[in-house]
Amino acid sequence: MSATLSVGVQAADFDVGAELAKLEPLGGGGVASFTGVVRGGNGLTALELEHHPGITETMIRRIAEQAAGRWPLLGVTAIHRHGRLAPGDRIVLVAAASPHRSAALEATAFLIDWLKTRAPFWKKEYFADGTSRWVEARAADDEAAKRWIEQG
Amino acid sequence: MSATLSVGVQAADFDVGAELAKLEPLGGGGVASFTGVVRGGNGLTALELEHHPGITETMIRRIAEQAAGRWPLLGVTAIHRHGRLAPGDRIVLVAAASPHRSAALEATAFLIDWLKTRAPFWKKEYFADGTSRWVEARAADDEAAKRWIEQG
Amino acid sequence: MAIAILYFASVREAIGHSSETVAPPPDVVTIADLIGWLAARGGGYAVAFANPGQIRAAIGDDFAEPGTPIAGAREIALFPPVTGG
Amino acid sequence: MAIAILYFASVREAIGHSSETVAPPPDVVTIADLIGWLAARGGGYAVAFANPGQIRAAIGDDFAEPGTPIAGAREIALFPPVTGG
Repeated sequence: MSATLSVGVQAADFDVGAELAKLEPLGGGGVASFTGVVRGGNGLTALELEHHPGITETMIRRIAEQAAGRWPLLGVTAIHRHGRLAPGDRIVLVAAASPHRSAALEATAFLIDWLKTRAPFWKKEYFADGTSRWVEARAADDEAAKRWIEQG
Repeated sequence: MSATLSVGVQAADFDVGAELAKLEPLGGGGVASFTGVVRGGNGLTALELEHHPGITETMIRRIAEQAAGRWPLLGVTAIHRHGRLAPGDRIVLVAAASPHRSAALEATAFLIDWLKTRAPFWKKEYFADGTSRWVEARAADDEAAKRWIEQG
Repeated sequence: MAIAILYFASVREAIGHSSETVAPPPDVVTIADLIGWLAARGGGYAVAFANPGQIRAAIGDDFAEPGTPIAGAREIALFPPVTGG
Repeated sequence: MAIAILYFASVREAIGHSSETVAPPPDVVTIADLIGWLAARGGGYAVAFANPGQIRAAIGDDFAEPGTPIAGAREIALFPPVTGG
């Protein structure tokens, strides 16, 4: 099965409905998606995402290709924003079209686990009290991504 | 965690982007979704879905409540169309918002498995050669839905 | 006792209409009795209910078993097994 | 040998700029050598590379190990471990 890949790392917001509408006509019968939104709390006022222009998109494309090789997918979309985002802003969209609903959902879970834990981004959190800090890699999230590798 | 439920059985199409946008601001950080599209092939020209006005929506609401009790969800949307649909038409949308991406994705998988196999609909297929037939319950799909009950 | 009966899918098609009001005699106590009584009308009814084990029922908005009493029911639905969406 | 060096995140902040062109001497053979050579400049560089084990690198678009030779590299990126999106 040959999958249409659509990968992007961009500052601008994305249109979830428009992105999913591109996957719906691929003939699969089902499109799964996951949209990430910047979470507030603890006085967070902004999140800044830094990326490596060459590496980040290349790596995301490589993982999307991996998903398309592992599951019978007709299309994969992965869009991640960079730059300064506020709580409530959309930050990431992953979607997969497949004739099998479990394949579409599992590929979406695989991709979002990888994007949230392994994708080449650096995140800085800004707080209402004027402080800021670089987020460190989280071991628990690493585990979630590792599950998929061990199954591979 | 109290979840906002949105359930509908309708003839009209739905706006996936607009429906997901209602779940994004609930503070969960993540929204998973599954959109079903009528699949063509074998000369299928139309699919007609019949439902019981009282029972179908009541049952879908009950399963959405069950999902909200089983996973930490902030919102659940389940919209199913009835009437005559053509290949390529959207037929069902399930979505869940949660602070945990695995909860959102698992609840979406649970709901779509149930909707595709157990929801009170009757489907008739119309073919290009003028024939038509009522679809029979499928054992394989029953198994997918049963998994969730056994885990419960 | 007047009861509204709703028919769905292949049952509706065999019978030729989607609803009617019936007044079954007192010896029609359960859903299974009702199906048997309707089948005895012959024609489309006999076709629709040729295999009573394949007929499902609901009283109001709740699914009912063959042995469920119909006393007090105002609306009963009869249909083949649901097939999912 | 002129190499473009890109700095990201906390490394960039400590050094004070996001890129520069350097010409390391011939005894700077590997990524680890490069990091040591930059750290020896002191100031923000010493801060950025105080813990070399926590520095990751890429040559062009590919991740590189501390022992990877830098010969022929035109662009090298130095950064802390990535944290996901």
